[in-house]
Amino acid sequence: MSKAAKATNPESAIEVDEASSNDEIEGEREIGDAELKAIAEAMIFVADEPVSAKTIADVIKVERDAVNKVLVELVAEYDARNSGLQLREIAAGWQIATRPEHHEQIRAYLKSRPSAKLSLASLETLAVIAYKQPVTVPEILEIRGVQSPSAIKTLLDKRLIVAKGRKETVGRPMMYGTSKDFLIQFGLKDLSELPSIEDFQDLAGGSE
Amino acid sequence: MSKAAKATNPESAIEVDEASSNDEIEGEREIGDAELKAIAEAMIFVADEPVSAKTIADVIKVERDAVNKVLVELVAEYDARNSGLQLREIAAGWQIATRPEHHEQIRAYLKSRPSAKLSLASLETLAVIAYKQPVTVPEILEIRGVQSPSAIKTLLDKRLIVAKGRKETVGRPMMYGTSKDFLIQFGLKDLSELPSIEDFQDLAGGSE
Amino acid sequence: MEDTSPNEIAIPAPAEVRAEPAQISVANSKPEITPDGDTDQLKVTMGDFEGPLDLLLYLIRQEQVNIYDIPIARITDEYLRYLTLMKELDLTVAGDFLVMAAQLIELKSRMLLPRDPLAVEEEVLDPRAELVNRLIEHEKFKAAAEMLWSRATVEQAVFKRAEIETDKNNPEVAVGLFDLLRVFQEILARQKEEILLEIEREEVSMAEMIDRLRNMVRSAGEVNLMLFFERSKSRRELVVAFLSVLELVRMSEIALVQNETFGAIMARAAGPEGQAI
Repeated sequence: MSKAAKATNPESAIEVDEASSNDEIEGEREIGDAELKAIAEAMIFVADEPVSAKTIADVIKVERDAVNKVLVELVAEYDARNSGLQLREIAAGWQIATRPEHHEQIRAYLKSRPSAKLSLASLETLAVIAYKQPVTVPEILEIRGVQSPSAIKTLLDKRLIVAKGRKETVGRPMMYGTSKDFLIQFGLKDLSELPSIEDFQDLAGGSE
Repeated sequence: MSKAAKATNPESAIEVDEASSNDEIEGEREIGDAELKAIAEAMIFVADEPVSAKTIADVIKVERDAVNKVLVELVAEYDARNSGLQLREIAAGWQIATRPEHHEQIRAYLKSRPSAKLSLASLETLAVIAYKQPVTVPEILEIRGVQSPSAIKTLLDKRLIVAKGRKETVGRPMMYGTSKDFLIQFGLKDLSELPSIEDFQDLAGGSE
Repeated sequence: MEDTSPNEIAIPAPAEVRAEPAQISVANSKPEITPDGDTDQLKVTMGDFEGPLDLLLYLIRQEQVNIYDIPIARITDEYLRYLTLMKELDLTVAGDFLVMAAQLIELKSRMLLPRDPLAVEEEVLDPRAELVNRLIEHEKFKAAAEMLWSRATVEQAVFKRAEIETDKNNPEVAVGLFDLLRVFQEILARQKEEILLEIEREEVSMAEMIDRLRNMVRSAGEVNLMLFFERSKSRRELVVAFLSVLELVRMSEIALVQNETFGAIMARAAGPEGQAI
């Protein structure tokens, strides 16, 4: 039993399992303005589209006016403390968003994000190259059954693969293999550390 | 280019687009604490995973200590105003999230159910991996006294553990350790936040 | 006890009925022995035994003995009694349980050996020490697992923001080492399937499939279509099988009958009016 977890919120550990339906929540309990404000804020935060005051009122089972009141207060609070975020009402409802004056830094951040992230096409191509290297584009096509020119370019751009000379065959196609960066990104000392099909079969075939 | 941004900081628009390296940037313009705090908050909000203070410092081009300072202030501010949201440190980064005490209303709004929990076998295997990492399958067997291939596969599928190279011993078995997702899903700042395994000694020996 | 699950059976209560039910810390982690209402029987739920160490820890609790001074003979007997019970319940007794049984029996015999009076005090290691250490080590990790469980529970009550505009510009997935292997296997499986399909294409023609079904109906009287379809080695062959059924029905050679709602669909030789005969 974790002390940390208990300290944070002793009740929720038990309650969560019950996953109570809307109806079960007793709307009768008086909800103070502060709590209403907090829940409304949390609800707007998790929503994937603007939330109307009515929706909030319906879920928390309070009057819509009460919700409107705390939302107006919240807007003022966000503004007053020069938050990097704003609570704003747009056509469909309420939404939390960043402020336009920081857009440059935000954009710079979004661009800077290093990504070990790959599209499925790139991932498949990388997997084939990792396990079959050195391998040519026609051979990758043969195995994947799909052309992958842009995937190869992406992988080269991300420095995950490198050219490994030409194959002495018709057309002398370029061969590719994984790079040092590939090893670093995937935390491998060398290629022998790549999990083998056997490693995986041991797991998949195991019964428990 | 937004007018708001231009008014705020006419030069940076050009610099950022060049995605220049740290050295090139003229970090001379003084960014006040209030602005730094606002930008850090906005950046954490848009990020789809926890953001480290270092990342924020690198993007805004300030000292990491300055970022740490405003983040600590921000945490206190969130707490002080009884926000429905919290700023918290998790998986070596910062994240904005709702507070556990409102989970019922949030769940009711999202109409979500708690996701399936891990089986006991998987949890025990995860505990062994978390405390003994990097650890091989035979070593896990030794501690648990049971084979756990399907538990390991489940943990890999859920991205809670990752391969950590091979052990230089007979058969070169794959070693496993916990992932960043593990920290996130269990609400941990880093592995040092796990209670020491010896703390469980009392529970273990205390059968009498 | 009609409504018991396969893991539960009723056994006659032994003389020493223990009043206290087993401690349950995490659901299904321990077998449960509880008096069953007004009958003088015990209901035994085997639960998910996570392995021999779990069973041993359970028995130690059950017998209320000191883990540092385990009466090996008594615990070994109990342990073997449980293995027998598990077998009677038709639960698969994993090899790990049998290995532990062997170790216990060996330990039991070593405990019976007289101590070497000439041995220096320090060299006299308690033969149980290793087992005790393993048990305690194991129990620590069980406690750690519970800690993780409660952390995860709290964490499930915390929500992150929903997807926003910037996420949508970045639909890529984070990739781990095993993703590479998994994806590579999927590609190979896909390739294999295509090759199989190629081979099948040359093998079973529509005419051959019709003949096959016709012969089966003729020789067996009726054919369970589900079984007929299951013989198909590929998706394409399945389609051919399905089409050949339709074709024979169209030609009034067979009729399809179903003896009960949702029951198996059978193909039978059809009479002149297309009725089953």
